[in-house]
Amino acid sequence: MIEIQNVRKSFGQLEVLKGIDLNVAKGEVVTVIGGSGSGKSTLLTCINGLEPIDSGRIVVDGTEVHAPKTDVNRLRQKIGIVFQQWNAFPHLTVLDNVTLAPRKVLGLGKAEAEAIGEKQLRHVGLGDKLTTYPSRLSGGQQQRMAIARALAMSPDYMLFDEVTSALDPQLVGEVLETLRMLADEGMTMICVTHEMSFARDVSNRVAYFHKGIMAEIGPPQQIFGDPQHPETRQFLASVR
Amino acid sequence: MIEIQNVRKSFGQLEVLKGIDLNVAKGEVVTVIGGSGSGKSTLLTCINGLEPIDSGRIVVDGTEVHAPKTDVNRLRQKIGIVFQQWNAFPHLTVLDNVTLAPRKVLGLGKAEAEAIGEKQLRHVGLGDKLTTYPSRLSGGQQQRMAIARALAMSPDYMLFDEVTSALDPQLVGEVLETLRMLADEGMTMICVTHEMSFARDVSNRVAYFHKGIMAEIGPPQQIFGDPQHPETRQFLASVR
Amino acid sequence: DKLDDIISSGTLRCAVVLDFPPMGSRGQNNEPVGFDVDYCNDLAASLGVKAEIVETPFPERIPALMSGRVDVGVASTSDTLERAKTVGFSIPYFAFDMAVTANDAAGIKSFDDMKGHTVGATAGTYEAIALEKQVQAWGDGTFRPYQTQADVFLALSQGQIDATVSTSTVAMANVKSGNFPGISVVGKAPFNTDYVALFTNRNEYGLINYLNLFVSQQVRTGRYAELYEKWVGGDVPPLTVPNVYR
Amino acid sequence: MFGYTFQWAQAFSRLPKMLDGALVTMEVAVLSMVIGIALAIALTLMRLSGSRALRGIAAAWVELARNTPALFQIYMAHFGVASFGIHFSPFVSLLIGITFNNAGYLAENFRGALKAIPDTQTRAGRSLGMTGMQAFRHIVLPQMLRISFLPMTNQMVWAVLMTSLGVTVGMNSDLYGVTQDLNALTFRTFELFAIAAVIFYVITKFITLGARLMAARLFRY
Amino acid sequence: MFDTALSPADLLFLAKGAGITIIVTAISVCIGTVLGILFGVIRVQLGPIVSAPLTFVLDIFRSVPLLIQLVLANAFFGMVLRLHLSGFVVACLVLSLYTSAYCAEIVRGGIDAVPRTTRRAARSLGMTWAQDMRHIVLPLGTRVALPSWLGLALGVMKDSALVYVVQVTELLKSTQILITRLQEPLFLLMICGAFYFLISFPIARLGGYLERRWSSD
Ligand SMILES: Nc1ncnc2c1ncn2[C@@H]1O[C@H](COP(=O)(O)OP(=O)(O)OP(=O)(O)O)[C@@H](O)[C@H]1O
Ligand SMILES: Nc1ncnc2c1ncn2[C@@H]1O[C@H](COP(=O)(O)OP(=O)(O)OP(=O)(O)O)[C@@H](O)[C@H]1O
Ligand SMILES: [Mg+2]
Ligand SMILES: [Mg+2]
Repeated sequence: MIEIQNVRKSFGQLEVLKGIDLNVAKGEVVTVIGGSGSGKSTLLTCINGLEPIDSGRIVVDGTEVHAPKTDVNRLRQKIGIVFQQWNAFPHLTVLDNVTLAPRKVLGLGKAEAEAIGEKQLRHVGLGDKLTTYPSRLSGGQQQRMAIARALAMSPDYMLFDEVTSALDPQLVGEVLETLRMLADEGMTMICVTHEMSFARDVSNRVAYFHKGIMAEIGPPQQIFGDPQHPETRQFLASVR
Repeated sequence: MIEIQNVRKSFGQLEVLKGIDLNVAKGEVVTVIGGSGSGKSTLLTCINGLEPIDSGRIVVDGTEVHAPKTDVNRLRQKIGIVFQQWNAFPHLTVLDNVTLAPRKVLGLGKAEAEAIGEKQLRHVGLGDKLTTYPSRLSGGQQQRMAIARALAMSPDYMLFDEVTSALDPQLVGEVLETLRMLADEGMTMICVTHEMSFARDVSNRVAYFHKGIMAEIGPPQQIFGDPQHPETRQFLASVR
Repeated sequence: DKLDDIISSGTLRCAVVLDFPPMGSRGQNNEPVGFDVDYCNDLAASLGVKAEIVETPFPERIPALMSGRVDVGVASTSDTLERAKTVGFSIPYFAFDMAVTANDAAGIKSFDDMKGHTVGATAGTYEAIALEKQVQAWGDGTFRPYQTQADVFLALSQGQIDATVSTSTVAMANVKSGNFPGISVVGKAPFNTDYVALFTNRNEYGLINYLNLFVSQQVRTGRYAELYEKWVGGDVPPLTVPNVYR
Repeated sequence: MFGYTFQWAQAFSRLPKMLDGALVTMEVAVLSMVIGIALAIALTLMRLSGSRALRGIAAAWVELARNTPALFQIYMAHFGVASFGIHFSPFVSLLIGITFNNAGYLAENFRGALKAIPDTQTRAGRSLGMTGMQAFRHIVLPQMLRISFLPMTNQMVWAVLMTSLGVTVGMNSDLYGVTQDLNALTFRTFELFAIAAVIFYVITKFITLGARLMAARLFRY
Repeated sequence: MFDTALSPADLLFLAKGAGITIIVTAISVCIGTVLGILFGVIRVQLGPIVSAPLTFVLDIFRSVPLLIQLVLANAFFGMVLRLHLSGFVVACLVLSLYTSAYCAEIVRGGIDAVPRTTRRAARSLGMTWAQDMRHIVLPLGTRVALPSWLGLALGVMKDSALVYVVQVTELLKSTQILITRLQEPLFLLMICGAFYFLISFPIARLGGYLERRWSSD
């Protein structure tokens, strides 16, 4: 379970998160929507400890992420994250991209790591690309590889940050399909996305961020059907 | 008057112009259309002697372009050309871009060259950008600057090579407007373009190029209304 | 020929090695001084011309002559047969005995004690070639050639090498100079006497002839002994080789 | 026109000795590169580190290596540090001098290469649970070495050429040293050094060719 | 340890050595740059195949130790051709060619960095090849080439330490001469290093600055 309690965060003068509260239960899929610069990405990078926070706390399965004694490297093993830009490691084959962390972080043997890697790549539909280098993959394939790479660490949680927004339109579908599959398998997920139909169909709850505040949160039917805040209404009108 | 007689030209094995015949009279506007790789750009660069030809001849105002004794630098002064890519000189201001050739090639004084440059820049609507550097201009403005730069040499002929095709759609209009204005002023022009409405409205004749051959030439009404060649028909159908 | 050229040009250019005291070195104002410098000046005076000292490191003496940068070498050059294939030598104008100089800390008392130690000498010199052969013959120890005599004694006083073989005059001069604390001359090296000669181009017989006579005159007039006393001191070594002509 | 009789046969008879010297030259160059790369990586890390002292040491190293002659560095390694009673053999002095130089130049190159690797690469590694060091070692470093491959090849060529400076610290087993010794014996300066020049040329060509083949094998992405 | 016998006259002697270093460098860089521009332009103009012999010769200067180049040139001019050249002239000659070999590469890179289309535009306006070179290629190429050129100039300055083999008493050789007399190697070497550093560092910094400034636009 991910518990976010009154989290505040500034970059210099700019307050990006102004007291966020959010609990995500096991097996839940929460979608985060909101305008550019509203702090969605920042929240995700705070959850896995890539960014420090100024006040409040984030607790993942009972471990406080930003406590000084917390082993963040350990913690991150159970929180997978995939970013908007495909962050393939260009110098490694697809399979090596996926097996690097299991081998170096979990200390698995080569054979074992490769078995896991192959399984995950097959899972996201890249079973035939194992020895290819990422530069030969399309953007959508690179994103699916990034997902497989995160899954290979057997995380309990997955965070997705606009994983489709840098893709050509015809490649978006295959990546969303993969996310949908993960959700169906019961993965606990927080997805930042601009794909409203995905938010509507897949998520248990949708959160709307506005200028560092979580303005509204609720089941998709409510957010899309009957938004309470004027900003939410405006935002939804603009993206449709 | 530009006279093109049975011009052939190959790049290595590839024959790009397979015997082109075309006369362009003073004050005429000829538009050249045709598929990619059909040799349109090559023909223009042959007309002002940037590329040698293999056989045939091109005569401009009685001077044979490719004759060994012809002073091509002299000849090019009366044939302005503007290319698809904006070829601004990035290290010079807009005004200096335009006055460089008049000063160095025609030997004009600074004041005189600047008077001409200013007039031409005003003409294309850049009167307020004289001291700006090209990197600060939009693509459309850069193209208009390139046109002013060519006009500053007081050419008798202007060749335009798809001057709008690298531009964002909203910038195309301003450049076409400039071309239209030039045509109205009686400039002799050969325009390679993909803008069919421009070809239809402005040109006296339209030439259709197909794989190095000038398949068809005639007034726009005929070419667009009643194309003779099956390829012309096909091409026009595809671009519409 | 060259002899005429020198006289008509008014200048005699001598190649001299300037880090080879007392034969050649630099004085307080970094100006050239030494036996070879005086010898060159004498030669110029006898020709009635001005002397110009051109500093040349050991390995560069012959190239300097061949390239016409100097007219004559007054540079403590051993008159080996191998070299005589390339340049023309006069009769010997000086003779060196070889001495062993050691760092006091190394415990070397004689030539044979050098076995197994790191020793060095000036690259390209007679003694360097002989010493390297000897080290190879011993099959123990290391030989290091340095570019200049100065580097050899610097390395010796720093303890980088334990001993060196050099001409006894150089050894005495360096030890006496006080620049190098902790080194002393410990004995003679059993190498043949190193006769050194003036040299010039191989085919300049007129000049070589003149040089031969000049060397002889220096001895006859007592100038040789005078210079020897001034720069070296002690018994003047004979310049004749016993039992042969010349 | 030449007032000089070439005696190539005499010079060529010494070729085996010179080839032995070439081996020593290669040995010094290769060692100085291997150690130099390792040091350059360490310097790069030091320059990225939070410690002011470490950054200062690394910066001083890089600036000294780049702003003084290699010959000076080698001479310093032999005669300079000996003033502290530290003695290195000519081989080691030469190796230290060239390695110091290599490390300085390579560290500067690595810094440039690092700029070309986006931050997001490290971030991606860290979010998989890697430590900062692991992310550097497995993700940043290989990419950095690839970007710096051409400059490293050039540095290797320079390292080979720099071995010729060993003579100033009493080195006589490398190609230049051997050639100089032979010259002292025979005075056939032109012939001997011309042969040495050809050997050096061939070595550098082998290096550039080898590097190209290696790059093709190593960097298939 | 810094209680030294170094006299003002000796410092002057060192400064004179530094002066020689600078003069040799300046002459070589000037001549080398002119030649380098010439060679670079020839290589671009003639294409890789026709200019292959030139490329090969220039490559030799970058593949053979400078020390050997100096010794060989000295032996060649003197022993073989029997030209009466001073060491200073030989040093400048070799260093000039050495510089030109590297400079040609830099010039080539600078010219290649100017887009073909921009040069085409200049020629279409009736500019001659020379005018195109002067007004378009030179200013644009210089931005790319100048930082590397500064680096080259500094490299030559440092490499000029090797001209001692042809009896030119430059900075490092002057230091060695003083070491012979004063026997304070570390102290003297440090002064020598400081001289080099003082000449080199500001120019190196300038190069870095220009590179940063010009690569941003
Ligand atoms: N490392 C940083 N340093 C300074 N400012 C930052 C940093 N990262 C983000 N910001 C700023 O914080 C604000 C919130 O950024 P964030 O990336 O969280 O927004 P977002 O909701 O993800 O927007 P988008 O939809 O554009 O991705 C923005 O104004 C951004 O410029
Ligand atoms: N410098 C060159 N060297 C070799 N081939 C060339 C060169 N310039 C053009 N070509 C080839 O000549 C053919 C005709 O090119 P050209 O640019 O004239 O076509 P185009 O009709 O202008 O096409 P587009 O509409 O794409 O601009 C093409 O196949 C092209 O690849
Ligand atoms: Mg974001
Ligand atoms: Mg075209």
